[in-house]
Amino acid sequence: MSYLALTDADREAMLETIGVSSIDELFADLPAGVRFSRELDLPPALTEQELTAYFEQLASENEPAAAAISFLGAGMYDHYVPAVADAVLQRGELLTAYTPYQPELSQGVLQAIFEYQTAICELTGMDVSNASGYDGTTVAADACYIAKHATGRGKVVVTEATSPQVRQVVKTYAPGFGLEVVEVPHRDGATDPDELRAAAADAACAIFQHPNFFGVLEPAPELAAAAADAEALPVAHVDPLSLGVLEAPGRYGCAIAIGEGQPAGNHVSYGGPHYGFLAARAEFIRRMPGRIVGETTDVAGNRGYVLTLQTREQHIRREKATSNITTNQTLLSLAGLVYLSWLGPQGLRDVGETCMALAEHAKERLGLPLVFSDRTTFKEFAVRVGRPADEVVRDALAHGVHPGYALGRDYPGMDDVLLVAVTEKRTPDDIDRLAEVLTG
Amino acid sequence: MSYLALTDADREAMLETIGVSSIDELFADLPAGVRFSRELDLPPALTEQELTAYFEQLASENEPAAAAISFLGAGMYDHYVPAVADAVLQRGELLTAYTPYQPELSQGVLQAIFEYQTAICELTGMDVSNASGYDGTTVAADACYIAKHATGRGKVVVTEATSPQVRQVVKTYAPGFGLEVVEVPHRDGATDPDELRAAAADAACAIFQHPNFFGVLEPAPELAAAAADAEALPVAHVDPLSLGVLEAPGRYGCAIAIGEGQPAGNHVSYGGPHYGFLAARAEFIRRMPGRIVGETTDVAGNRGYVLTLQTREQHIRREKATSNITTNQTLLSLAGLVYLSWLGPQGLRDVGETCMALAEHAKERLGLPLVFSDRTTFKEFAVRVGRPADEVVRDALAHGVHPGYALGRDYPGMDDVLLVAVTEKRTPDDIDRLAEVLTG
Amino acid sequence: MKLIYEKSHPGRRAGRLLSLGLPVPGVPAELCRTEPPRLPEIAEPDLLRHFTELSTRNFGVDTGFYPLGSCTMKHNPRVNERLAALPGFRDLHPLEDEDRAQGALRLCIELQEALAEVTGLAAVSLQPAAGSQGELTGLMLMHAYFADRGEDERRRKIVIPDTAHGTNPASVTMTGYELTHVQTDARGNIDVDDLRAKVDEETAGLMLTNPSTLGLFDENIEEIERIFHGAGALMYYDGANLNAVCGISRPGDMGFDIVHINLHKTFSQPHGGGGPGGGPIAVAERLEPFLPAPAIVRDGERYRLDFDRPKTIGKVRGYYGPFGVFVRSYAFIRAYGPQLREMSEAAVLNANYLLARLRDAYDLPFDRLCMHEFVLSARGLKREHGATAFDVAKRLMDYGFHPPTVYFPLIVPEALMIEPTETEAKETLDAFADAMLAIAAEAAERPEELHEAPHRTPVGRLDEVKAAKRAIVRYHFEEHPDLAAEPAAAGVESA
Amino acid sequence: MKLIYEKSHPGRRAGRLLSLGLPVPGVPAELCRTEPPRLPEIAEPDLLRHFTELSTRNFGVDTGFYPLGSCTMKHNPRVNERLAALPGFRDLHPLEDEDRAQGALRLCIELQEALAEVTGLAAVSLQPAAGSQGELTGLMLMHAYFADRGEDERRRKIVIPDTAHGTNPASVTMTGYELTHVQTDARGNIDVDDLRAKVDEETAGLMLTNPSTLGLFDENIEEIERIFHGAGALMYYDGANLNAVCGISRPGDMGFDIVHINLHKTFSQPHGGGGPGGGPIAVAERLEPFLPAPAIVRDGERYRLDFDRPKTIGKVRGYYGPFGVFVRSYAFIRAYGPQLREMSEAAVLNANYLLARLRDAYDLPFDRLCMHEFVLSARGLKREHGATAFDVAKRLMDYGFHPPTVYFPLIVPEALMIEPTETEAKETLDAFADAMLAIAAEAAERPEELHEAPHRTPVGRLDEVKAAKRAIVRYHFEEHPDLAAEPAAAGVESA
Ligand SMILES: Cc1ncc(COP(=O)(O)O)c(C=O)c1O
Ligand SMILES: Cc1ncc(COP(=O)(O)O)c(C=O)c1O
Repeated sequence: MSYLALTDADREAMLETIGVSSIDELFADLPAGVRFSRELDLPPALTEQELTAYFEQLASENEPAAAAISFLGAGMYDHYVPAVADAVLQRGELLTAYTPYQPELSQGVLQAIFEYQTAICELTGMDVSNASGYDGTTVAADACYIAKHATGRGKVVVTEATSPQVRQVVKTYAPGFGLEVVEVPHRDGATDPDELRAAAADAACAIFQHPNFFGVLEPAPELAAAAADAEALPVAHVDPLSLGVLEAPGRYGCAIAIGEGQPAGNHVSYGGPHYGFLAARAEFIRRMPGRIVGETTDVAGNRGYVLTLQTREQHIRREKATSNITTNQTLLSLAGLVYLSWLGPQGLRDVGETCMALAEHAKERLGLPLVFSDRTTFKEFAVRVGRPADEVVRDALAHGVHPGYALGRDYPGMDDVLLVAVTEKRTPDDIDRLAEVLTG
Repeated sequence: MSYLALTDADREAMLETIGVSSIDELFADLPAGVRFSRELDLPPALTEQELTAYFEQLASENEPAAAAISFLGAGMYDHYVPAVADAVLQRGELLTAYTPYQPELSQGVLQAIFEYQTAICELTGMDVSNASGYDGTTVAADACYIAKHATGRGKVVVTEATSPQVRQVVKTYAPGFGLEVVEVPHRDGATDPDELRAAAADAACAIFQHPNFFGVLEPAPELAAAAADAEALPVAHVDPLSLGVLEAPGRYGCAIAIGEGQPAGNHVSYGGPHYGFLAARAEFIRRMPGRIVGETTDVAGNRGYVLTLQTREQHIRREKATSNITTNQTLLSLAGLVYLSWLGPQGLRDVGETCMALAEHAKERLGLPLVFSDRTTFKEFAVRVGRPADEVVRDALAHGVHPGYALGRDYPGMDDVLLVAVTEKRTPDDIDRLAEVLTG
Repeated sequence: MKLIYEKSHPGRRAGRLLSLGLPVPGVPAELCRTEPPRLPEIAEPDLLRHFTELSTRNFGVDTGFYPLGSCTMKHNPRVNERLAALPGFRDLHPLEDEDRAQGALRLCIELQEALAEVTGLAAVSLQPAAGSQGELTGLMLMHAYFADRGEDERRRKIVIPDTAHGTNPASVTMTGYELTHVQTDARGNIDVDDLRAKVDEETAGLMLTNPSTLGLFDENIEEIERIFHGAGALMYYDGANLNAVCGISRPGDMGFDIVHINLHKTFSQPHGGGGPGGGPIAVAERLEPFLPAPAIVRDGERYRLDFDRPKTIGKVRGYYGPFGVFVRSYAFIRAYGPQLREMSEAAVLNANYLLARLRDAYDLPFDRLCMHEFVLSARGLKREHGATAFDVAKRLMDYGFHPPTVYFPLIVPEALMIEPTETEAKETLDAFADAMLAIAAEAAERPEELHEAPHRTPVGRLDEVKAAKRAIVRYHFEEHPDLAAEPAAAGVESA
Repeated sequence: MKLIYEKSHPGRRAGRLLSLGLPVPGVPAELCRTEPPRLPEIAEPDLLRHFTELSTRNFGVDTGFYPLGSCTMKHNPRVNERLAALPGFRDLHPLEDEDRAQGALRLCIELQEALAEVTGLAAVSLQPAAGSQGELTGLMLMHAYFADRGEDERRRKIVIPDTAHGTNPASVTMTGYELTHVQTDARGNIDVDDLRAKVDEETAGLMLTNPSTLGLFDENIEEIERIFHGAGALMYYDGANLNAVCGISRPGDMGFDIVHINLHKTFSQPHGGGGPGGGPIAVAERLEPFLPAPAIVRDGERYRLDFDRPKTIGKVRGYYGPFGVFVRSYAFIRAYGPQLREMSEAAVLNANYLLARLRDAYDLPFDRLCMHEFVLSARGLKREHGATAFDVAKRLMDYGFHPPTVYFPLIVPEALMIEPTETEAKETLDAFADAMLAIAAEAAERPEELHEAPHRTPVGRLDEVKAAKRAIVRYHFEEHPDLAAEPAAAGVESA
């Protein structure tokens, strides 16, 4: 195999040093009953050239975003990823390093994570961020675990207008945490603070997505206040690209801010890998799950960075750890850092405003009935298409346009509703084309 | 502009330090008559996202090799380029460095060139190689310039079976060198040593391609001997990928070996950039054009590498230099080094044998009349298609196959001849498909 | 070096957007951003230099030998990066119509089938994002399985050996189970007598790494299987060490019911300085109905997502798992094919060779042949010269090597856990062995060399106690403290 | 570090080929390879590490400030790399049917048009591979043009100023012309009186870099134009310094008939450690018929190659030029559009700022505002402290900067030719200026610091004389000499 370096001569010499006469002898400790006697039933080994041909074949059996003008979002978005982000991720010293357990050889990754944590704190208005969670769904479960231990309460509240992916994952984790999950229905596309307040009574936390799954701006400050009234931790699930335009959750009373990092610097990649971010107020720092990088100095007084507060973690605290996570999504969060640094504060605002402007333009251009007509939306909106939305999708695809997501898949009674996402990569021409296909 | 760092504040401060009040003042030395008063008539600036969209559009208006099963070669070949070669070329420290004038900061590039020179010497059986020439055509002109000064003669010989691209470039350069160019016709696809000997009388050098443009193996040792008899320098133009199978030119009396490096590690890229290699016997070392890296030691006795024998070069020798070249093709020759190291001696042989075997298989499978039926060929061969070959190409393309090169473009009387190239990337299935399209 | 925020200048930027001149809709005042986030303001040239410089201050497998035990730091083929970046994979939306994602679904299914074959189990879910999440998922499956049989109330206990990785007990707690600890015997196997006494009808299952974190294959595995299955309990295989046994011994054949696979270890997904990873789980037939939804299934010539899974535990992660990781790991598997066995054989050969070269200079807690990794102890060096495993690790950096894992597993004092992987050449192993021997000698002659190590790294030994005490976990701009001005903390805590 | 050949082990390899089991045809014995080439035998993991380590021993623009005069070492945007790698460009065969290469041909034509606009000339050929080849091509055009007018026999002389880059005279010789040298006046312009005396009916043309290699714009350019065109001669513009004047002054408007453009300088093709480059030439109407064939032309909506060029000088390079370079440079041009002027303004501002900060510490041969670069002299340092330009250059490395170009142009003793380019930030310029000032101070206080520099590089000052004397230009395997065992040579020759 081309990935192996040992020659027959090497093998001979090594076996001799070890003092055995064959490689089989090295496996002497394996009971006969558990030895695998036949050859693995796998397709024959491929050369790099064959590998390339086969995978190019598989890739060609998919229709990437570019294959159609795509307005599909619903949680994963076709935002522009700058070349510099991809280039940085291919630097071997970063790409092929493990978690930075040995700080003196890992200052590059450690400083990058510290810079990432700073960026997330700045975006969310929080005091502390971890080095990343798996994705935008599992960080919601993480938030519940923090809240459970912080409040000792046995229930969590999630708004129905929060991404179905997120709600499903929370429900999967909750029993193990000893938590019950309560959903608060949306009213005309947004959440009613009073309903949330009522539901949040003796809840550990209340999670709401903002902008929510329908693209609608929630009355976020009121929702946070309502949760706080019930002494449940207010948790906002936010789109990082909205935070140049929308207020930082930390500024309207949230205890924890979480979100899916993909829109900021990651390719959609059929759903992963991406990064989930999780930031909180200082009081929760010792309950944070996962890696956290802290600043310190070396023996000579030089500034340096290390993994810190490790007594929270599984490798020290074991069954009392704040989480079991070890491997996280550092490389993807690095892409996030590069992307956010590439944009800067003004660029972040520009992206948000461009998406909003294009989405608003699309609403008008389409002229289809808006499902939540008197709500403000960010980059996504729901329209009625007068017949089953999945049929509309299929027909539009035949014309080279992916018009969006059929909401009926997650929300009963919305079979005729299409969720249309408009990123800065869509042009007014694209929108005209969408209008032709949907209405023309 | 996103590539510029200066802010307005920076500009102010800098102008003040300079002691001028505006940027215009910096151009005070320009006579009014030569100032450009209007705005450049160029399309408006594009953002990176727009740039990507526009160039993807342009790229989509081409049909790359993969768009058809391609048997097109004739000088540029669709060989497999390993991922590791592309990855190494994207290392910023190598990609964005200039010619290594300052060796202490350039050991990476210098050692790589030294390793490349060694690989070229090993392939060709020569004593010295330069750091690269522009491509496989200009190195032929370089060889003529060496030969002219080495022999003082006023004429060069090139075989007609040498690539038309190479011959054209030699003819363009020759007058400036004070050289006349004589071509030796091919006989049934190969060159007659006696004809070459006769033509080479008082010639500075005799250049022959082997395998030649028709893919045919020349009687290389005899051609070299014939040139030597006439005291003309024998110059072989070789395919690097043939040298695992075919003898090294240095072993059969050539004074100089040259070639196009593209097949070894470069993508076809519509004809460039690639690297031309040029290697010679030791006696010509001080006549070599271009950069040469040599080994030395530093003040502490550590091994190191530097640009050497610079007294040959234009920046020192000026009008007496052995060449005017400065910028060469280092990055592409680095790809060559990575590729050859990736293959190793056995891999190089395997590539050559695989191409030969597939080409032979294709001859049989096609069953079309071979133009040079009793010649041995390497990876390319000429067949008669019974009607204008360019029509055959057009028709085959309609069936998703590019069957080869219409030789009539360069050789009168060969309008019905197709030059078919078979690399290791073509499969027996591809060949069956070619057969169907051409004969079925 | 400076933080990117310290290089920031108002008004600079790299990325720009086209201004379309379309009206920007108003946002209700109470929702508007009041103060912009202080993201870096930097032009592209300096942006690129910043991250390039950061990379030069980091050590990866591309840099050199990285024998970090339990992490399987093997070569990451660049072709896998090229393949994962193909637009057909990279730009495919997870909610894309199934008919338009057949290649991706097919890749997932072929990977599932390959993992089922390698583990010797019936069904696979690719959803878990990493090994730790595989563990959570596996334990959730145990709940679901026993709930389905009405035994979940009763079976509250999970047995874990004292050699287990910290994620195991943490996962147990996070899924609401209780821990039962079992000891290790004199040969490094699970103490079977201790085990018998602790497994009963309240036991839900076992979590075991085999070969263990000691790098030893448990010789009693068949007896262990009888004990657990005899008690109606399930067996979970922590696949972190699968690199030792591909094609040689299969967890399913050992009797395990649930296995997680760390794609970023055995199957070469680059670890990226901390992730991404992939933690697919393979399970026995009887657990298949409970796997996360959606399942990815074959349907004749077609491939589709099956959401109709009445008994599923639900979703553990968004969509179908880290697809880009699947591309790389499946490419890696296809490059070996049935010769995956050669991969594991080379990994075990390399480990035993290093062990043979080092066994006399360091303490060997369990004197056996090892599998793909082994654990030494610096106990002797510490007792005689005051040189700890931590010192040895730091000193290795001066020799140009990444240190092994230290102080794990916990049952071995001053542990040095060494995993060379299969992709290292003999001369690399020899150079490392020579360094380890030289360091052992230095410990005797000039131990301060070790205490003060490393000497040739971008920064010296770092004060981890100060970091934890001050908890400066973000840049504070104008208010950022100057830690250099503050006294060093109590002394350096071990990693 | 070791050479890759020193890491080679018989039997190792990285790349493998599928064996198809097809018969391999025999090769006539006298043509068969007798001994295999001793290429490296190395597995992929060590192959990748070798080249990664090499890269860490090299300095690029990505590493830091690179003010190498005359080379325009500006930021190389990564998006250009991404675009050049698009399969539609990267895998397109140059002999592909024109209808199947319309995007590539269109790109070439749009680039030609952009270059024509920037240079103010009528027609462009993209064929030359670099500036030097652009020069050859330009001089061949002069021959063809005059031959066409029956003047080629007579017009044998090319005028070149003493500030010219070495390629200029070398190109003159290689095209069979004779050299006429002209001097520089007290302000750094061409000495017009000297020029008048030397230009006559035997003069074929002038080769001039403007701004000159002194970084000065020739104030007499209009008079120069009258002299040459008055004598019926042609004017060639060496475009190496075009970065100074884009959108500000056009060679065509200055009267030049032929211009080469270094795409790897002004238009940001990464220099790759020595290449590739691109050296398109732009010419006036009257020279268009002689341009290399094929021409790339618009034909209504279609783009094609025009081989029917009866007066062409022929081909100077294979196919149509270095296409991949065109992709990068055209992308760079489109990123600026008409704001290319801002690029040149920033380049000139940066240079003048540095000049202002350094003029008191070093000698300034011509006291004028500079354009995009400037030339200082270490004459004073040498006279007073024995510190040469070479010493200053080596010492700069210890401060983390790439040195400027030294000992060029030849008319300035101890020349330091400094070109910051437009992409550097003010604080970078300040840091460099501080270093230059510190070094000037060191020269006075402890000159040995400079003589012994560099101190912080992978290798120390290298013995270039030994390299030239021994001429070890390849690895010799078993017979490779040990140069360390040999005495140092006469002393270090200056670069
Ligand atoms: C033995 C063992 N178990 C579990 C894990 C957790 O796996 P992951 O890091 O993929 O979550 C690891 C690796 O950290 C490990 O070494
Ligand atoms: C002034 C000048 N002229 C000509 C050249 C030659 O250009 P190239 O290196 O592209 O051949 C250079 C660069 O080396 C130069 O600086």
